[in-house]
Amino acid sequence: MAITRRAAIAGGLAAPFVIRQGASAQAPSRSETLLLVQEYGPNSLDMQGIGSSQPVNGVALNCYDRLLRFKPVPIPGGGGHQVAMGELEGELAESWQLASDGMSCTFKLRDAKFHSGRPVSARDVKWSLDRAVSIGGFATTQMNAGSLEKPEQFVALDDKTFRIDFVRKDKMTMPNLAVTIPFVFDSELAIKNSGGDPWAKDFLKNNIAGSGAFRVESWKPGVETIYVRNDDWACGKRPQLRRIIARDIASPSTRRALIERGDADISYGLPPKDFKDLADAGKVNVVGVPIPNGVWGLYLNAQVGPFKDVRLRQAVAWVLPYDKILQASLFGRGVDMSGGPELPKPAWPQPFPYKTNLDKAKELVAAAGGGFSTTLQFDAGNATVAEPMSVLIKEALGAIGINVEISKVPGANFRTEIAKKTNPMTLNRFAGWLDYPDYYLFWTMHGNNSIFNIANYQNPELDKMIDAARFAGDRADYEKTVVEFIKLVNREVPMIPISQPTHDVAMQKSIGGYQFQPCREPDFRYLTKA
Amino acid sequence: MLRLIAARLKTTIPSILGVIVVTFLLTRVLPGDTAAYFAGPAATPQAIAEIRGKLGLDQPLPVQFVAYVKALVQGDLGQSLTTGQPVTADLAQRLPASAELTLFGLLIAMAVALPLGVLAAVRQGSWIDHLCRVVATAGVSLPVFFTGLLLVYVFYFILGWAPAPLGRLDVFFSEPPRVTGFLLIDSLIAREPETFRAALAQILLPALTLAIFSLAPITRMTRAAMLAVLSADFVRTARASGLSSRTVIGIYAFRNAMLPVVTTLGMVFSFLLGANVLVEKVFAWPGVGSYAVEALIASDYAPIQGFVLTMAILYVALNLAIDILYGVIDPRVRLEG
Amino acid sequence: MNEMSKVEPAPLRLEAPPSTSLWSHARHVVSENPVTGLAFGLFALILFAAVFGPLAVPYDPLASNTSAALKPPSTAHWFGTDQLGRDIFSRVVAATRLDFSIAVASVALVFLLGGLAGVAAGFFGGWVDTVVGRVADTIMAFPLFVLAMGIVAALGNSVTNIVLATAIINFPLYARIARAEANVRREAGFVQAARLSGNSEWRLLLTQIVPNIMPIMAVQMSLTMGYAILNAAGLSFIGLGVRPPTPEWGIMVAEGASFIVSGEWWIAFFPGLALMTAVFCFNLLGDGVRDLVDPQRRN
Amino acid sequence: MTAQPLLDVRNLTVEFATRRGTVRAVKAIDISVGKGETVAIVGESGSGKSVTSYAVVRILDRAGRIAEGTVSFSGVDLVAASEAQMRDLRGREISMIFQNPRAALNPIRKVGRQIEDVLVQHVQATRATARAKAIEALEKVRIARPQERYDAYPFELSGGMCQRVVIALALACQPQLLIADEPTTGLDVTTQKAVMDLMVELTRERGMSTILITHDLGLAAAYCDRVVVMEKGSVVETAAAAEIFRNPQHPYTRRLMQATPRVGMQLRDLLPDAPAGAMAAPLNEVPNPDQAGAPLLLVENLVKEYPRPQAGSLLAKLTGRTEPEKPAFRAVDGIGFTVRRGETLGLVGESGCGKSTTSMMLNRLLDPTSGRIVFDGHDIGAIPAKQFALAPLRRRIQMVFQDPTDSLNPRFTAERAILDPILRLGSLKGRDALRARCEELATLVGLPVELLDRFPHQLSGGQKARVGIARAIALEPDLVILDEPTAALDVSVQAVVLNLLEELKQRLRMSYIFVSHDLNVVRLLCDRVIVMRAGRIIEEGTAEAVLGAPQADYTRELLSAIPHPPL
Repeated sequence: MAITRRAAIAGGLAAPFVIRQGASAQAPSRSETLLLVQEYGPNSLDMQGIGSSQPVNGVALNCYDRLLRFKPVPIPGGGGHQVAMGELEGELAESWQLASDGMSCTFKLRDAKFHSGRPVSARDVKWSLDRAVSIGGFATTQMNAGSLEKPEQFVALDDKTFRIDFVRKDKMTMPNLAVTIPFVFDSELAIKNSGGDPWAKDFLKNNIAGSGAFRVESWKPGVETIYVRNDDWACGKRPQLRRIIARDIASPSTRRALIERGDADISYGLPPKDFKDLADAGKVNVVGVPIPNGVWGLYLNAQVGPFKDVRLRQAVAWVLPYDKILQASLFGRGVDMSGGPELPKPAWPQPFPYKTNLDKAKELVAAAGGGFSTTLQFDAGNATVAEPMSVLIKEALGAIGINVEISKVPGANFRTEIAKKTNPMTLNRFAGWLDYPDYYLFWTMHGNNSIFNIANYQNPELDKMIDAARFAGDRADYEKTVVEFIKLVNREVPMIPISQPTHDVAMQKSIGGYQFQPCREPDFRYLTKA
Repeated sequence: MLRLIAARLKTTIPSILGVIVVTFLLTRVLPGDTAAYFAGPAATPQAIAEIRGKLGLDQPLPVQFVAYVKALVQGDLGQSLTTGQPVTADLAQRLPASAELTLFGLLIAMAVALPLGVLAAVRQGSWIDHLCRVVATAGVSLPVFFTGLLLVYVFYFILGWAPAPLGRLDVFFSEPPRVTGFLLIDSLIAREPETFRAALAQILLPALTLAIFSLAPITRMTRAAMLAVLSADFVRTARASGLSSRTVIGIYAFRNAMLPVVTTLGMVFSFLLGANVLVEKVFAWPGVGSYAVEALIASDYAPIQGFVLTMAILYVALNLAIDILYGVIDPRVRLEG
Repeated sequence: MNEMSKVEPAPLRLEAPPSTSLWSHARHVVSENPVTGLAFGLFALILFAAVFGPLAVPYDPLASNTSAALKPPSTAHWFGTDQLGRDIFSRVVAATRLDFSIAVASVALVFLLGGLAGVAAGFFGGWVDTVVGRVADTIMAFPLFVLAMGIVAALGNSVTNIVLATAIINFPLYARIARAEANVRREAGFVQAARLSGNSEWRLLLTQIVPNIMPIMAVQMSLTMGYAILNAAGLSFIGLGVRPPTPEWGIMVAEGASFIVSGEWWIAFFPGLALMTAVFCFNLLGDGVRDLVDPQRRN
Repeated sequence: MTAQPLLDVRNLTVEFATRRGTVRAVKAIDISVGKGETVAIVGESGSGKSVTSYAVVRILDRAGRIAEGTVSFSGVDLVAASEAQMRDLRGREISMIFQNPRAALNPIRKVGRQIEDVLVQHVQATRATARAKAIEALEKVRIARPQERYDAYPFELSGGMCQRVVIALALACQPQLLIADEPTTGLDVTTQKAVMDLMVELTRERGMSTILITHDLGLAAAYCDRVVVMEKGSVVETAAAAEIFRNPQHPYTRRLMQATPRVGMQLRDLLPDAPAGAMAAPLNEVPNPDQAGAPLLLVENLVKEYPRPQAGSLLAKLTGRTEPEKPAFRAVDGIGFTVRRGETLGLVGESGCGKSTTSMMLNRLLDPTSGRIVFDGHDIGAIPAKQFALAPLRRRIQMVFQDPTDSLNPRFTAERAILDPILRLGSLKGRDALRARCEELATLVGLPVELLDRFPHQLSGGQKARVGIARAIALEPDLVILDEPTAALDVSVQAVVLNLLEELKQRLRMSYIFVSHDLNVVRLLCDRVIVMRAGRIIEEGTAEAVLGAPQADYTRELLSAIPHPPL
């Protein structure tokens, strides 16, 4: 009796699996539906809102339009497109004209319609940009980075004409209009539902009021987001995909398995090892773009602790196992940042002149007074890459008498920890949206001591050069300054660049039209499925 | 019986209050500055302070606590910063998923463990007994996340029998109209056998993972209880009266042995709710466990408090249900109460 | 020897049961139940690995060798190598000491906290009982693993805090068992007799009650050891474990987990196997200890 | 006896597989039971009497097996019968009754249903007719309102009532043979009489055969036709009941009979003739209580109340109803008596009469609700029990407990247990002095000195009782309370222990309060007797007066319920 019952259970177990395969085959819309798996999804639909998570950029990108967008250029190794930072094209703007004094820009809007059916007007653009500079938090900070600082700068001339007045000449103003912050809301819809809040924060957090290529059909925070195509999109070629399902799958193994077995079309955010394996196996396409203006670096505190002594910072730079890290931690999915030329190029990031040289490092440590113990921290959220990296660093530093204790800081705490600026060594990856060396150094080494100046590096000479470069009008001047300040940080090494990581995406062979965006979120508008 | 329930409720009030206070304090001790975290990467100290004020985190602890309790009384558990939704809504959305998984897991475990425990007790000392013990113990010795990964690897990745571990329902099915929130039940109510099969296929592996984990305590308890009962005088009387072994074991022994087993079910359930957290993470199950873990990592107080409180209430409710069940089985409790 | 012999000759003799040494009893328990024998054998192995493991391993468990990374099991590396080319066998063996220590420390702690609180509650009753009961109820109302997560997250992830968290979540279990055992013995004949002998209540607790519930607690401790290891592993899995690069089974499984799907199964498998074996051993040992200390089985 | 007995056991040998090898619990015994005959199997613990009965119906536990012999029942060989055949016989042809009737019934099944189960199993009824038949069965065992009792659970019935249900269950299918294994052990003597009378009446009525398994010779003699005496797995003697008491053949039977307390005996008569060892002291000397002078213990108006659980307090609060306060339960209801120096006072009564509560208050382990306990001029009732442990008078009042096993700490050696009071309250110091004192005490109670290093589980019941006594007298107290000190012992051991107690009392000039339900024992040991019922004193007087010519009806009822072996 027991056996027959067990057999019955076994039958019951197997049955749903068998039948399911028939069920999935019958789905007719599969070729127009894209299944994307990512680690976690948006926590809001409003990228301008406070506390929005990284994936909200994707919502902003696909469901809203901006005045301008970055121009796609082919990825050198093939596989899709990335963007050219200096080259912009119109999104909502049909055309734009820089004033002759270079202190304003006038935009002519397309005949675009919001999802509500209402035409997009300059008033909507003004309300949206006003909102971005006023709402506070990250959105406002990002706007300020491009010298977009106050509502008075934005002028709606008529329904279809819009002007931005500059407060100063800033080469980042125009590119900053193409990032995922200054997107355009349906201001009437928003105000109507605002419940008295001038910026309709609650409404926009949970609802899309845009004109973008996609609408959000369903959003289950932490579970999935379903996008459907807006057939009336006016700002570009109509996307091929009708429906996008973005599922949140925390486990990277599962994400890998899904893409490998063909159940998912696109998988984001896998560990480098998986991208390498998938690329090697060749069953799916892996497209990797070295993240512009992104680098894994070891920050050495220049104000507190042992690394005040520049010799020790240099010693560390001479002893890091760059190649081992690239192979064992990033599995080759990155660009080595060691062994660069003595004379830098006007580019960022670029290899520093250091490479693994134990004798040199020992000499420097001896000169600085010998070995000691210290701690190395990193964000637990980055553990997949940072943990092996830190273990290798610990081992390497052990060889020159520096004993390292590794501290894995939970994500929630990491920002607090780096804000303290007391930890001697921090391993972190920082990437700037706007691909300019001065932009990167402004955030990470400038004396204004932003939270990302983890090394707490203070050098008025460097500050002067960075500021000069930011607002430099002349290209030659600019490049000269850049080379100068890179030479300085080469010498001073408050941050030792280790690798420029690759931003990888794994896709089925049937998927085409991959477009890399600086916000690193998937751009559905260009994607195709065979 | 009513009296019993009332008395039980009375004793649980202090522990619920304790849970509220402890959770509140614990979440406030959590490292990480929520304001800094949500102010975004490039925030200035002023921006952080502004957000801190907005979240009420600049108030002294007692003030924050009073505000929290006030909101709680009105059924407001606050807002999750990670999902951006009210915690109540999030929990309502996700709780059925966790409950369905845990209960289904428990059901599988019981379906296997009870006969196994009875068999082990009836054949005490035989190879079946030893096998039961080894199998059950091996199950509880496996870390749930490891079991989950292995099952996914074997059944999904290698054999391809199981569907992709993508949550509660295959992507190309739509959820049945929500009645109970349990997909297995809702799909039956809606008469959608295909959806039912799809949901069943999704839930099997995670539920199995949980079941493997909870097999041991239930088997162990069943075996021990059966052994105790089988050596009891009334079983001897039943045997001496010539009752068939089916009646003796099934009606006389088993029902009596169920009494201690039922009480351990509460323990096992609490145990499973903990294990759930890890299983949900592995199987991308949209339940409250994974929700709580993510909130914890993000120092997001409100969901943690809401989650813990919900679990505490659930636990109390479950224990109450067990007391009632106990009363149904045992007339001594029912009549003397 | 024979008590009646003084009074009268043979037939009405009442023999005292012959005394049984612990050793011969243990031999009997093992021979009667081979599974228990297996558990004791495994325990000896674990103990050996914990004490001598770090000295006996073929490789430095911390030394990386990226040129030999991710190698499958071979004669050179019995359990293969991990992402950084470290020898997994050496790491698994070296981890025994830490995992074993975590288990022992947390169990000892919870025995001291929960066991004594429970004994006092069961023996004295009254407000002590109420307070201990309330504390236990409150802890029980938490989903235990989540509580452990919360504690470690709040206090920081160090071995000490993992031990503390594990001890706290086991508190209700110990308190309840100890309470129940102390409560049934509170009015036992030998306790009353000791009262008549002029023992104060505290002395009664320590000399009469505590030694007598030790066997039951020993069983529980053995079972909890396994749970403590699992708990630490679970915490490691969600990133709240001990610090890298310290070898610890839970972390090694968590690290290896992402490699299972890509076919490097050995990275997670062997630490997982070690973890399972240890927990398995402690659980079976619990049964064995129960058989050993159960006086009914003794005679 | 008929030529063809109903049950014929020949050469039956039962073996148990234990860790020390195979043990023969029953050794080649022959027993036969004729139709309509009532046979008693008598023996002390470990004699194999119960195992024999289990072997007959083949319900031995897994370790036991019938090694040899035949059991023929109405011509059917039960040893060779299949399990299915046996199942069919059990309950229908051969029924059994066990001791502890409440435990013998399924606690969570209605008693009526349990009877039905048997009826249906043996096709004596269908589910449809079963209820009526079950009620009929209940009626037959004289259960009042059987219709209602059908739906009762065992916990709702008294012990005697439960045993009636068990009898109803056993007799439901009209079996030919009833095996009653200590059916009244644990029941009060009056209940015992009622149950036994009923059982005998019903079996006689139906012409059934009965096997009564008991340790109580009196019971066997009073109710049985024939007696089989077993010792250590062997039958030592079989004879007609009247015959065996008049003229016991086997020495064991003789000793057993001698050790059984009866009317008209002296304490010393319980023991075999040959005096030996510590027992050599003259015991025939009549106890000589100090008649004059102040009493050692004076008890006045002693009351112990237990609050009744307040039912539904929360519900009452919720509904606003207040239930009338229930009066507290009075376990001891205003009793008073005295104990003189050198006297033994018997405290007698059935379970629940308050005798144990009284003894707990007297030895100051329990606080009285009101009343006075004056010990040697000190009002010790006023000292809270918790503090009395440390009071100087503690050493002068000691106690011997009912269960020698339960009263010894399993973790203490015999020596440690005996020395415990000396270590706490005594003045003796130094390892050697303590050991010497311990050996002295051991010798005094007849405990071999070499056993002092053993733990309780390594000692026999009698030895444990001696340890308990040695502990009680270690401080040479003035008053020792003996709470059923021999209830857990076999009669032969009881005989020795009672004599030991008497001897110690005289040697150490102690007073005893002897708490017991066994009137025959009380008669032997006590100077004066108090009979208690429901917390009150029913009768008080010298032992001869109370037990010889009782005044109260209740005392008479108690006395008449004792089964007496014919003399």
